[in-house]
Amino acid sequence: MERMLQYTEAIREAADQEMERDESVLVFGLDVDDPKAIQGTAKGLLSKFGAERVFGTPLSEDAMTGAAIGMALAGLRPIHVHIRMDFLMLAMNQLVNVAAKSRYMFGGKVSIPMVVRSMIGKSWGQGAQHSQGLYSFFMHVPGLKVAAPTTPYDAKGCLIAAIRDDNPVMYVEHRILHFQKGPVPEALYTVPPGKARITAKGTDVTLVGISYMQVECLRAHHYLAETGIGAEVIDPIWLNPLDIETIVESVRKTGRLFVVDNGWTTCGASAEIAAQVVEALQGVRDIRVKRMGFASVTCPTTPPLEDLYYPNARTIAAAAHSMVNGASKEWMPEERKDLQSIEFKGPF
Amino acid sequence: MERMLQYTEAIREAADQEMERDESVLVFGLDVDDPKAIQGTAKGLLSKFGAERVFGTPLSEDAMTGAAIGMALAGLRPIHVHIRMDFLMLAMNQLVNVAAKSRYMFGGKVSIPMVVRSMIGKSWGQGAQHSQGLYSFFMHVPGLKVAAPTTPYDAKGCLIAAIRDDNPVMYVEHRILHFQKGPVPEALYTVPPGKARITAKGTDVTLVGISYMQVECLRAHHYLAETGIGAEVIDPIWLNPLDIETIVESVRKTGRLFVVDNGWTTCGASAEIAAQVVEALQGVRDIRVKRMGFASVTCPTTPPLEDLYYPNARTIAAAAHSMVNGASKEWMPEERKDLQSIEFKGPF
Amino acid sequence: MYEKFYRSLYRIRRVEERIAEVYPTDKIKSPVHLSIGQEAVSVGVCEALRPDDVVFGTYRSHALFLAKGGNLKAMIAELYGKATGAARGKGGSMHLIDLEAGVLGTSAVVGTTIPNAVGYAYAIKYRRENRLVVSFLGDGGTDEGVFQESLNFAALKKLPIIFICENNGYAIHTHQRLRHPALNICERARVVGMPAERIEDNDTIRIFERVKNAVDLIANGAIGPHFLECMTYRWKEHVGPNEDYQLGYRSKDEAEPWIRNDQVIKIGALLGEKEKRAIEDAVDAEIADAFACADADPFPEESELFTDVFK
Amino acid sequence: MYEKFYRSLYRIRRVEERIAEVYPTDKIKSPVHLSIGQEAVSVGVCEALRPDDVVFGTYRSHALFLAKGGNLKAMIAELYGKATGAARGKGGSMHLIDLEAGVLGTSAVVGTTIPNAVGYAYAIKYRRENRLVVSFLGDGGTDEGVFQESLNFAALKKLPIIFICENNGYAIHTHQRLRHPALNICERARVVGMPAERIEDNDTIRIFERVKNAVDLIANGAIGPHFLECMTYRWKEHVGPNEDYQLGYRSKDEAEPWIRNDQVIKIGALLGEKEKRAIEDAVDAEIADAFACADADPFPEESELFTDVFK
Ligand SMILES: Cc1ncc(C[n+]2csc(CCOP(=O)(O)OP(=O)(O)O)c2C)c(N)n1
Ligand SMILES: Cc1ncc(C[n+]2csc(CCOP(=O)(O)OP(=O)(O)O)c2C)c(N)n1
Ligand SMILES: [Mg+2]
Ligand SMILES: [Mg+2]
Repeated sequence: MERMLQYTEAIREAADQEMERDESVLVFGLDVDDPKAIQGTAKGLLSKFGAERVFGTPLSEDAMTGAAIGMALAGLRPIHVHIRMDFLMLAMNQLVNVAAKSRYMFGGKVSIPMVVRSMIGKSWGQGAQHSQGLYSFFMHVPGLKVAAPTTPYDAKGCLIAAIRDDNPVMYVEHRILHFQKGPVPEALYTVPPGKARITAKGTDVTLVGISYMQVECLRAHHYLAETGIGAEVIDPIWLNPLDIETIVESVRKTGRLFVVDNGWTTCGASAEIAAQVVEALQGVRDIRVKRMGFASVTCPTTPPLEDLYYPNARTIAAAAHSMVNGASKEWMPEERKDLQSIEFKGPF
Repeated sequence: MERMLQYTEAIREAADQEMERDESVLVFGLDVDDPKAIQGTAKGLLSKFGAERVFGTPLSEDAMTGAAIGMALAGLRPIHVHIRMDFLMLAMNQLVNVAAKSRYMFGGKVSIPMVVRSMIGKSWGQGAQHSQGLYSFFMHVPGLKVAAPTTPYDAKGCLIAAIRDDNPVMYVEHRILHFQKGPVPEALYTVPPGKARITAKGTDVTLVGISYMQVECLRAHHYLAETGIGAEVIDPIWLNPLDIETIVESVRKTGRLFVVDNGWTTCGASAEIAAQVVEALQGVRDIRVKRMGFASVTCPTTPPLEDLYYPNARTIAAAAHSMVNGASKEWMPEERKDLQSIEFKGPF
Repeated sequence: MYEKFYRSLYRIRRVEERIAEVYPTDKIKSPVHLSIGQEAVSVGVCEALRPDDVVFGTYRSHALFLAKGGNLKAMIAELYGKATGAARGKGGSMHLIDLEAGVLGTSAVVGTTIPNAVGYAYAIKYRRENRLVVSFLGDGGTDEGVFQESLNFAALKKLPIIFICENNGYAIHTHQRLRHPALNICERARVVGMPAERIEDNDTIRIFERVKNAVDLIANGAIGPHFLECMTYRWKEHVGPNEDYQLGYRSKDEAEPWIRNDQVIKIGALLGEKEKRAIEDAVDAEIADAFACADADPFPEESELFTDVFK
Repeated sequence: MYEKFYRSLYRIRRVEERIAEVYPTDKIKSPVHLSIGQEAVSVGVCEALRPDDVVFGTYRSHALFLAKGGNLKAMIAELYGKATGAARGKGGSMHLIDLEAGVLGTSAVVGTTIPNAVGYAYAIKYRRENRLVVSFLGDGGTDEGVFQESLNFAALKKLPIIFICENNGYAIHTHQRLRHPALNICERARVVGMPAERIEDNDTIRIFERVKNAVDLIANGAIGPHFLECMTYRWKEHVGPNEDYQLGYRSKDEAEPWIRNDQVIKIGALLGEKEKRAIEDAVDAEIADAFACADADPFPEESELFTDVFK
């Protein structure tokens, strides 16, 4: 029988096994060594590997990111952990101006094998500054790889691939995905950069769901099935390098691209995917394109507005339905218990 | 006769006149008060308005951006100047997490009337860390306006509009545009957010040129005219709010959208414009879409590679030509003296 | 004076205890960082301020908000996500604001309001106004580079600002000892030439007096920033309504002296029993009313999702 | 010892003078931040280092690169944008590197290499290697928050690193006086418990001795970071080959004592005339050769535009 693990446990195991395998791997960041160990993703690592390899830091995101780069220059493979992606805004100078550029601007003389883990928050009033999915920034800048695994299987495989990669990898987690359970082999394996996965088959519309929105897209697939619409769902897994071919092939078949992102649409991952698919299929076949993401506002904390702020399975299904059947045929599925979102309960 | 001013002088005049008009306007940032006065854009302001209203700062981009926000909260209208856009990576936390969000997350109780001026560098080996056009970051985040004027006229009008705007405005300059001369009225006027300009008429292809690439697009228009191709050139001027209607209307006519950006294409302004135009015209007419921007690499310093890194009038014209006439008919215009780029001479 | 102090201390304590009681009902779908045990700092500081002085705080600012005179109903409604909230339900517990009371805003990203406060102080000086800014920060906030940058600029420009470092020993579960080579936050202020002092005992009156002294100095034109490190202690978990001694990162023993020095009790003891009771009754009624209102108030309309991105 | 010092000082001076001479021909299409006048710091420090010690620097690092043993031909070729350059022509003057010589990289954004150096030092300690890192920074670099964050962490973890603040008084045209309330950079290091000293006179030998002392302390296991502020002076403009006294932000008078104390002349005077001449001749020939090679070397192939984004 397949071994089932929670997403957080898959991350923990990947780090644990890689640290066992390779002395140059270390984990640090605010609170990785505290009793909560970043939702358990770093649990037990301190006692197993010691305080030189697993350590909490002062609140100094800028310097600690710079330090991670310095460690990588010296041949270590640091995993730098941030409990919120929002906090990476303090580290942008080192990420964009140094990590992404060092190899190129030094003519290939160095490489920066570092992993930056960060989490996207959602719900329970996390609000303006604890909920952003800002990975399009990292997609924009050449020299950074970006992984956004959605299943425990991919969480483990992407993290191992990221650790072994000789380049800086931004590893994007989502607080709600942390609760996902799924099959995870005990053995070491990688989910390598640049390969997307078709997670549900269909011929009417291609749903690309990024990060947590992958889960909502899979739920939307079920809602849509009720109306006879076959949605092909794709999980890009890696946003850079991006496996655009798999998406293009699907849209070549379905004629409809619907990208649902876990971030804002403007200059976001959904804009890029839409543009690339159009570029690839123009003159080949007439297609329809749609994007959905966070509402173009700051994330509000009050639940009724927050509900509207995020796409969900039903709003996704409704939009896909009108792509297929025309906007005139309005339809919104009744909420199904088995397809409800996990309700995250605070404090945080 | 029309009064001709250089771009830098247009900026200086806008600040000068607004400071005269409104005591709450002040200018600060590294080196605004030094003998070079940011390429002359702040020249004379110190002696006219005094050191409390015009001051250099320590090298503390993060805190000084936070301070600008604090001044704006108190009702001042600070203009914070950065000699390179790359340095804004040190200020991302305050820009993205505070400036963009304050009004919304405080339920409309406050506003942040601040202007952030920053310059994009080009050529003479400015390289990896002095050449980035990172404005798509600011387009991505709700709550920030973005202006990227290309003419002296717009430089003045946008800066005045930005100063008077009650929201944070990212005002994007380009080092090469600083040398542009053009007609600039002495009177105060605004070039308000959200209105693009058609800078050359044509019916065969729509060229959207952003920031400095607007200049290259206008040159490309001339090259293309030699082959009988009419390129309609559009300058968005403001990237947020973006006047997509003007672009859509043009593409509705030409059937071809070609966005040339002064930044990377992935998740960039060109991706967004392409996606929005496709969304607007799908099912209305079949169109062709193309994007061009910095090569997807870090900016190299050596001239031969740097030349390849940037789009220019001839490569733009060649690409537009093949959009119109098919890729089989390859064409590259002979360089024309009158359409050559300004050669920037260092040291910087 | 003691009545005012007591009223403020008791009110803050009771509001937060009430939040902790309500929390399990999930009516407050907002992270709450309680100040229980630390009230003396906010009260001591704010009692020394004038109405038009302004404060900036952190995500742990219920106490500051109330001590500075922030609207209680608006605060509770905000926690409940209601349209009547201080931020119309869009900000939650971590983004409190009350412009009339001079609460200029709080932030969920550590250290971010420090330079905002400095900029505000610049505006005050620029306009020759006779008021000042107080910037509240945690010991964790001093780790961030922006702290040093902000203090340097405030000192360079001799701005009318007081920095209050509420040192409760911990950033979440990590003691200052594990983040700083030396426990000398005041030195980090003195290095830019700023007068700095440390108040060891979480004593409301001493805090009040020392802040009053700084306010007077600034008001009398002996301008320039001041720095106070107020040692204090958080009784509850970092975020949420419970205690957390079971986690093992700190011991109940460590907390004991702080709890014995409970300022609500100490200052209360300076009042007559009747006087005290009258204050408590009035405050209890006010709090009950605030929670009832918050409960009854409407959520924002759907259309509010799109308002207030831009002015 | 003096021969080595002189050779290094003279070589750096002559290389930069040659750069300034060539500059008007536009063969060097790269901004150049010359160290002329400041060579003593790089030479004094690097002579005290062991070959496997490593250095990180700023955009003003010609002197550091050469003093640490970086390849001269590769440096000049880099300035010329040639494929034989230290960074294959992709980095220019501001991004010099020579891994064999232990020059780990320089950066155009002020302050950025400080934490990189700290991270490298962490790796050295982690691996129990007996070597150390030197982080070069300007006085302007100390303004950035990352400076304080980096020093705090280096001290907290007792890392084998020496910080060299090359204080030439100015960040571009802005004196330290206009950026710091007090001229006490060493205090900013001491605040995290780091031993710090200031060397006033730009004296190569004193700098050498003090760094040697710190290197020995670290090597002998009296581990922990050290900080040195080396007062020095830039003779030329901030960027470019010329002087800039006409700009008015500083006077030639201010420069005079520094120029009188020219270390190239002073250390040269310690040698015999013949000895000195022999060194100069050899260096001159080496430099002539380096510039000739750079001139003759090929530019990178077009295909190189796309290489080395990722490994
Ligand atoms: C920049 C940043 N980094 C990390 C966090 C996560 N975080 C939230 S509170 C906190 C501890 C802050 O400690 P302190 O400043 O002492 O305030 P206290 O909670 O003790 O009142 C941390 C690390 C954050 N919110 N912002
Ligand atoms: C973060 C950042 N801000 C501003 C600049 C622009 N700039 C380039 S050099 C410089 C001055 C730095 O002074 P210092 O550190 O003393 O070095 P020096 O040039 O004197 O060697 C400034 C402000 C920059 N490169 N990086
Ligand atoms: Mg604390
Ligand atoms: Mg300097």
